[in-house]
Amino acid sequence: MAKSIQVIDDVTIRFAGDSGDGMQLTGSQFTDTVAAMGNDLSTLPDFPAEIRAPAGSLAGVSGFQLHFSSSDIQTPGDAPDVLVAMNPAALKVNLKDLRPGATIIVNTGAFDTKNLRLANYNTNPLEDNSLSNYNVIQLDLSKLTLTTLEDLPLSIKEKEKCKNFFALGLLYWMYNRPLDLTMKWLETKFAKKPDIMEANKRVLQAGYNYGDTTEIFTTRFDVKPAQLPKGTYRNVSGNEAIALGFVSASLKSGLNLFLGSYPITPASEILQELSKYKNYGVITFQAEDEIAGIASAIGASFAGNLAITTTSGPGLSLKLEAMGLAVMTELPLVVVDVQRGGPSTGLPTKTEQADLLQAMFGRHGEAPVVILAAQSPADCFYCAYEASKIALEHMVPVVLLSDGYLAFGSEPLNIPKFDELKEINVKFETNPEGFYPYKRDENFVRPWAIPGTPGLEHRIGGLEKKDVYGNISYEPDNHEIMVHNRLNKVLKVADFIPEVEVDGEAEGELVVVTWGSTFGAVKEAIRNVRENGKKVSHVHLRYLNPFPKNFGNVISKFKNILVPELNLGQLSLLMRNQFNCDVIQFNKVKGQPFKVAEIENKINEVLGGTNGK
Amino acid sequence: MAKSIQVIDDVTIRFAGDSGDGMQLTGSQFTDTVAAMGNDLSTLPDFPAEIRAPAGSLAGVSGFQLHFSSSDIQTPGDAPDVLVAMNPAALKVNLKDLRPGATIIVNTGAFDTKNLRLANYNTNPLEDNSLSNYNVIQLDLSKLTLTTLEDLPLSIKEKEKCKNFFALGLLYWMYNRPLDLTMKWLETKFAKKPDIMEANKRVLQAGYNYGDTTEIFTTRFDVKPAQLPKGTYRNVSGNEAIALGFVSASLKSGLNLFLGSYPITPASEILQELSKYKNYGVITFQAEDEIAGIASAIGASFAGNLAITTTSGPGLSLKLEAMGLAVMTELPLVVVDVQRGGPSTGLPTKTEQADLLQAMFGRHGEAPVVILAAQSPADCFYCAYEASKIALEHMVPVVLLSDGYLAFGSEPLNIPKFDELKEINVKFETNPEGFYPYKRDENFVRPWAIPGTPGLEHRIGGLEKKDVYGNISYEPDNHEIMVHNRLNKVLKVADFIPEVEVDGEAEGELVVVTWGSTFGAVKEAIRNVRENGKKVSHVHLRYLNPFPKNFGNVISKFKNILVPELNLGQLSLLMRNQFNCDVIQFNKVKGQPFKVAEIENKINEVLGGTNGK
Amino acid sequence: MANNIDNVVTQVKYTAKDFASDVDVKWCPGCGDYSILAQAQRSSPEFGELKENIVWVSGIGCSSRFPYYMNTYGFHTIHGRAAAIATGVKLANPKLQVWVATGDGDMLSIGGNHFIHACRKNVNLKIVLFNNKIYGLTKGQYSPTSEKGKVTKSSPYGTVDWPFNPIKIAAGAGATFVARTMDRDPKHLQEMLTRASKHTGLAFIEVLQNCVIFNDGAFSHLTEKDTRPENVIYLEHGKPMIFGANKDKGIMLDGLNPVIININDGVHSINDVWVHDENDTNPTREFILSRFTEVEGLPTPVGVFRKFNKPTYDGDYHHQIEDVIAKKGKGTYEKLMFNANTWEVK
Amino acid sequence: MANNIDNVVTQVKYTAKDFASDVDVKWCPGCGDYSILAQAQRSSPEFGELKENIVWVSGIGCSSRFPYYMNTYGFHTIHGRAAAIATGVKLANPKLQVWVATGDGDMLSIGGNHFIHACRKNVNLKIVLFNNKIYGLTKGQYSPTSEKGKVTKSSPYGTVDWPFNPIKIAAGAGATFVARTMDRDPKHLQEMLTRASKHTGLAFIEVLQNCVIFNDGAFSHLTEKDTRPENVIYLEHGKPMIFGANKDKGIMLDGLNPVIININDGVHSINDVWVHDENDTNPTREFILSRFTEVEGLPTPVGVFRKFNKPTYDGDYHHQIEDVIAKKGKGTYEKLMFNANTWEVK
Ligand SMILES: Cc1ncc(C[n+]2csc(CCOP(=O)(O)OP(=O)(O)O)c2C)c(N)n1
Ligand SMILES: Cc1ncc(C[n+]2csc(CCOP(=O)(O)OP(=O)(O)O)c2C)c(N)n1
Ligand code: SF4
Ligand code: SF4
Ligand SMILES: [Mg+2]
Ligand SMILES: [Mg+2]
Repeated sequence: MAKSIQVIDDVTIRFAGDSGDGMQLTGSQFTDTVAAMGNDLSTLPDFPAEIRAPAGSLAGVSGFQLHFSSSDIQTPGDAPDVLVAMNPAALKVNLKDLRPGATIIVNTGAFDTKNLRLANYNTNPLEDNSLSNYNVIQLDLSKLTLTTLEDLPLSIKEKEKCKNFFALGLLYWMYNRPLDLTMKWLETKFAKKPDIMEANKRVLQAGYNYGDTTEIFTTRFDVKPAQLPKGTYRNVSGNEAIALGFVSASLKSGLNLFLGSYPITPASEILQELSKYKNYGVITFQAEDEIAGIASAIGASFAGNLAITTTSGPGLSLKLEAMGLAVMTELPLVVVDVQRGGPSTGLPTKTEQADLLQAMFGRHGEAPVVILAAQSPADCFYCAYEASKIALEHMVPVVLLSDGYLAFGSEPLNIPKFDELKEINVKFETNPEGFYPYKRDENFVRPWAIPGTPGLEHRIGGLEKKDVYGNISYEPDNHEIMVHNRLNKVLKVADFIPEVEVDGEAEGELVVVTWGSTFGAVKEAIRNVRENGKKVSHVHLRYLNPFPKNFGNVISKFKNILVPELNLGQLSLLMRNQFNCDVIQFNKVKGQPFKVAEIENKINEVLGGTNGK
Repeated sequence: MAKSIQVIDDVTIRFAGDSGDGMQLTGSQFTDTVAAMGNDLSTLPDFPAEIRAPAGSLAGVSGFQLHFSSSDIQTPGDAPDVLVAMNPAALKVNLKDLRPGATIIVNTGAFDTKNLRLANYNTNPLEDNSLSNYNVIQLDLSKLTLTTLEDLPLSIKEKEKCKNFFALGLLYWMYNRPLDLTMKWLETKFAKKPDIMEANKRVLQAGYNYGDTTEIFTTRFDVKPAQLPKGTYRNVSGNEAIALGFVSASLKSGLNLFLGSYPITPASEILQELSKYKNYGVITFQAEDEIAGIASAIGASFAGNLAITTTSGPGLSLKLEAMGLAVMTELPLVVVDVQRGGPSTGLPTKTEQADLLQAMFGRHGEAPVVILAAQSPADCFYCAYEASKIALEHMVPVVLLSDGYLAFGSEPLNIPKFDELKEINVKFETNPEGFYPYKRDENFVRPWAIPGTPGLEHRIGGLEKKDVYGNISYEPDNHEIMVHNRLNKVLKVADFIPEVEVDGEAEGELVVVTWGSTFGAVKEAIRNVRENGKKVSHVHLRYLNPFPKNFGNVISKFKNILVPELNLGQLSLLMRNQFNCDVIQFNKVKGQPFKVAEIENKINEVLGGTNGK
Repeated sequence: MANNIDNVVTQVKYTAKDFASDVDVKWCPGCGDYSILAQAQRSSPEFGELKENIVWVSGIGCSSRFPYYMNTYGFHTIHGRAAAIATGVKLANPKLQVWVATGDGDMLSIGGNHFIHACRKNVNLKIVLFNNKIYGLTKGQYSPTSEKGKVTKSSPYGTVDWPFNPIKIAAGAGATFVARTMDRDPKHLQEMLTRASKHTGLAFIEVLQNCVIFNDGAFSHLTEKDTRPENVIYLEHGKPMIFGANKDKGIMLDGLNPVIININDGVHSINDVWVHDENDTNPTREFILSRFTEVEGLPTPVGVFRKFNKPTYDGDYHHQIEDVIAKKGKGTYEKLMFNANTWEVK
Repeated sequence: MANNIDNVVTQVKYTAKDFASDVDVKWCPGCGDYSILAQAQRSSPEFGELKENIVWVSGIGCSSRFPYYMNTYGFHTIHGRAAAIATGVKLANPKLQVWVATGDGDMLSIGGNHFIHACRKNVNLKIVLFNNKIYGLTKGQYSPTSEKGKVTKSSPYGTVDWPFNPIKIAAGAGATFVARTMDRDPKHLQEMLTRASKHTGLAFIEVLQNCVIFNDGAFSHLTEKDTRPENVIYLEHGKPMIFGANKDKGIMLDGLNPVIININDGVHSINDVWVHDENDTNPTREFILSRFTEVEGLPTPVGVFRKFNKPTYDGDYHHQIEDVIAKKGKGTYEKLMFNANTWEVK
């Protein structure tokens, strides 16, 4: 039966099931295929904090959302158009997020009394009419899968495990995507388990065929390739991109990369990724704790490596004392904080932007550092690279803020050529003549003289040191000079970073200022409200300390400044302090990113009746 | 020979010598005597960071400054009127601080070539006319002491060690103070070493007699008792006072006091003091590190003790993660930070106020705590007491900020009667009916149900918890509710603390806002400029988070707000953020307190030609 | 001062159910933690303590979720700090029976220092280490007990770390009760927990625990019926150290070297076999036993390696307080404040 | 990979002076640290390393000021973290000879975890612990090596802590070279430092050091001429363990118990005496030796307790890097970035 193909602009799909149902895998396969077809895309997985909570329980639901489009997009989508629900708990947890009229593909095989009870359903939602506002497609995926594999010499359990590929095949059919990439992946992945490979391939194909042959589906959809800038692309998650950015900085600077780290959600993948790059000379020291992680990195920095440490909030709290040592000894160091819901252990798998003030002020004494924040998964690559460049060129600790949303979310990275990457100028001091460990250049940068260099033997440490000479000094005036030197060195970085750009008019009724991962939702929201004829500008800050030089001036041109943040107003505080400006805070602290619609509503509210014109 | 006695208002004396010369002891003996005579007083010792740097070296100079007066005073004095210099290094280090025309008593016995060289003197300052602006009194203290003790069966070394008592005796004579308190002290101290006792007593008397009989001195001075409020007084250092405040809070609340701590300058004395109070049931757990210090205190708090931890900057940096746990579990806890020069190891024995923003923002996530700062050594008593009261009554972590200047400085405390101390209302929950660990009262305070209570078995932890019920919750809306609950609980404390008082007119040209130990210098400076006919008001903040309710309103009545701080502007930032006000920062980061004169000059500068009227 | 033995509860008869909280248990299906929980609930009635006097403290990790499931007081704290927090609980109220549930990452990696210091001080805590030789909660990085060469998420080419031996560390640092058991041997696990509850001083139990997701089968040679007899030796006080499917293998101490003998080979007999003495005053045998797992070919000992009594930190601390009170009298505000050099202003 | 033995410097002839920096030494007059410094400067020419390749890392404490006084590279870090920072230095540049100067507070209290983990991993560091059984720099609080009952500023009624035994902790955690010496025995101190410099792997030296100000005489029974012979036993490889003013006392190993015998009493002879084997493959004797200081009546051993070779962490790490490079080829930007699923947009 020939089905019509309808071309649409974009679509958001969410796969949801038990932690054991392979939803992350299904999602990433779909993503790879969509990417290869040239769509722009953005993804977001959503794990439970438990590794694998009891099967069928609400706590055990794992989800993966994919937004792909024929135009440029910035978020994984507010409200899915399609939900694949592998069991009642998955339906229960995700239903509230769907757009009205969304399609729900349910695995009826899992809707038995036990699973319904585990999901706290009193009645079966497939039977009680509660889903009447949705387009529900009921399939017994388990049974369809088993039937497909009847003749294979696998256990029932092994066969049943393939059912996610049935759903995947069906989705491929629905969205007119080819199977070959996933087929190839299965061939590599299960090269040593031919039966499993065969089973999955068959089920994938069966799902596809099912869409083609049954009467359930009347339309297929197509999302045309996006008009992206030329180049070679790959899909990257924020954590992957950070790892790649650091290795690139290592290659460009010619310095070995040293990571001292301790696993913590949602930062562990950076450690894990980097541990693969042994043939790049990368050293990943999995330390006994976060303090040893940063301490070893400081040691490696002293010895002349590009030294980094990666963590999340609780780990950052532990690293603050040692960061103070890096401030005092003026050694290059990048500290990556992948923020998660806090305080304390908080919401380990959820996102938040509430570590900015800690990064800024978390150390005792006056201990300024440079702070950057990544705006999207792909931007994580550039931020890691730039953080390295700044740390090395300015002999300064740099904090790079990411968050759980960026860490696990993904989008295409237009891979820069090696030559396109900015130079990183590192010069180890080798000349004993006139050498003093704390003699500064015009940018307040002290020389980096590493052990092994003849004639430059010297001692540094955490006690206050004499200007220029670097020996211990308790002298009052010297202390004040040094406090200002350390501050000025950080402020001087403003001369080396790009000024902020205004997306929109340079003055007007309203500017929205963002930092970090709120970039995407705000960018889309502004596009949307503009389509409705409103005038709003957008300024995004990648550099939070020091602020870009023109920032204060730029925002002073607007009547209203709206600052949406996933915290209680941390950037707002820094802006008020520095520019004495009025700021309209828009805060959300739910462990979740902003939805585009939330930002739109807020913009409309601020503009009131006007159109911002 | 009868000498005239001149009555003066106040005097500042500094004793300075080698670490081994007993200057701290000399100073504290003089202090005790002065106190008992009814003067108001303020003292400040100044140690080297090294325990006992080589004899005669500049690094080894130890000083003790005492300011005493017949009126109310707040600081140990800007510029000493008298310096006792036991050796060339002591002269070299301290000379620049003296007021012009000051009296210098030098121990010529120590001015030999070796000591002059160690002090980096090319020529002997006693001979090269470089001291012509001072009233220099040269005595060979060593020789005078040895002569006095000729017939005693002690070694030369033992005899020589008494020479500080010669200086002390002489000073007693000069300032018309009696010897008996020090004599009594010697009798108790050396009860088991009668020879040493006898030697010191003789030397003390000899010093006194020397003043009386020789021709060197023509005038003696007298400082009449101050008109202090009625009461029983004792002299306390800030660290002592903190210890006493906590024990008092323990007695008043009926809870055992538990201190988990790790030694660190300048906070160690609090641990040491409290370790003496075993018969008050005080538990001082000297932990393996700062983290174990606070962790054990959190455990003790969970178990129902009044739990505290004490540290300085580097330790506070280490405690931040655990503080987040206390925030999340809403357990009472007092964290004392005796600030010192930073960042990193910094200037361990010097003072600074640069940990305020760390106390405020140092934790990952939104993790608000209550913050108090002590204004003077005696106020440390009340602050420790009130910090305990707030922590216990509001189930909240409280940071108490002191600093090195308060810690070692001393002044008289008018000892309150037990009944005069505010009540501390602690109610352990015992009723299982309707008990939920996170059910709040109208002040957002949750119940404290301690282990051992039948029927209230429950579990708490660092993961986000369900409002009211306290079980783990990853629910987005609940997280936002809880973030606000924790904030509101802290903000609510503003209903229970006194409003700020304005010293001076309620509106005008200039208000000076202070926090912590800058109180004293500013108070004196304002008194002085007022004497010159200027109008300036003063507002001191003991509560830094939340601010007292009227604070914003109070400062809004002034055209200029001057905020002197020993940092780069930390309170200024909080004020700008909260009140959107213009603040004139006045910052000093030299490891030293403000001098009264510095504040006076700044006030005059701000007032410009006007008199503030 | 409080001593668990003194507090034996006679009036209340608990069952396992009394110790089950109403919180849903959320470990992975098949995780060894379930058995540890079940055995703890089953043996708790034997701990001789009212349940309101029992506190379970933990850090962070899968294993550290444990306190939520016990219907006692519980404190799920932060990563690595359980021993320090538990020390505070115990010192503050020595009447409580304080247990620590922890993992190999929580207690031996980030928490290593608090662990050895608690052992050193002989704080009267009962520490149950869930050793699955992996970081479970963070999804599969190696831990300080992972064997050298182990391939994990953070060691794709195998670790170059030598592992810790938890028993050796605990004993070396000063623990006064040291034992090992396995998730898959419920009775033995119950026995170890109950015995730890009766010990006054720092009791340490290493529980070999299977993480089905990230390190499945790490202990299967010890826990599976068919291989267990050859690979595990049960330490029983006063009994010769015999093992093997046929109970024919024994451990003989040849000088300082433990060797395996066949007691039926005609050359050796049961009399040559090392008789386990858990009360040994000399810790050297305990040291030798602790090293069995480091020596190729020797069976893994489970049971109580050694126990002995010495004053506890909390006990001595409170004795000292009592002594000082006896000497100086209980402190009062008057004594506190008006004690030093005071003066009057009238 | 870098191995100190390979790096023997033949072209440069250093003297002690070459290792003295121009910074004024600021310890208290009479402090034992002066001797340790002097011996380190004297023995440094024997370390077989160019001085620009030597790095001294320390934490915070009087002892941790040490690096300032050595004319090598030096890093005075923060309290307790020296071992972790030194590990980073060594891993980053394995050609460096990395020494750690630390105190009993710095390394065994706050730094305990980094210490045992460095030992576990056998990082090729040389750790010199200045054990004065007190916190010097903070003016006299007790440390984890202070003896139980010790009265200090923070324990006016005496401590209730049991002390750590640094040798036992180091050996138990995995150090591969373990030695003890004294500030007051310059030659022996020099010998221990030099021998540590030659060891590949974690070398640990406990130096008994007198703090004249806060714990004066803590080791005088060991260091004073008249009492030393009766209280100290010098461990020498291959030599019988003899001590006493008359060299007539020996240590005999009676089963697992070390006992003192008189070799001239007619009953015993030199042949009964335990012959020290510092290369013992079985660590049990090392364990027994480490306990001498815990047993009333036994002399305090100084010298090398044991040394052995096993792969170092830094060595293995760099071998692994070389292996992977050999297998996969040195990484390039092209391989890094264009390796995964990429696609073209034209
Ligand atoms: C300060 C801090 N660092 C790191 C983490 C992340 N983290 C949580 S559990 C864990 C390790 C868990 O391993 P283990 O203690 O062996 O417990 P298991 O899950 O294996 O039972 C880590 C690294 C954290 N929560 N907090
Ligand atoms: C984080 C931190 N905590 C505490 C201190 C204070 N502190 C400095 S040295 C020291 C102990 C020193 O003892 P030890 O290591 O034995 O050295 P010693 O002075 O005896 O040589 C302490 C507690 C500090 N500087 N930093
Ligand atoms: S990850 Fe491993 S240890 Fe954690 S619950 Fe699952 S099986 Fe158990
Ligand atoms: S305090 Fe003790 S350890 Fe420190 S320098 Fe003085 S004598 Fe040496
Ligand atoms: Mg584990
Ligand atoms: Mg020490």
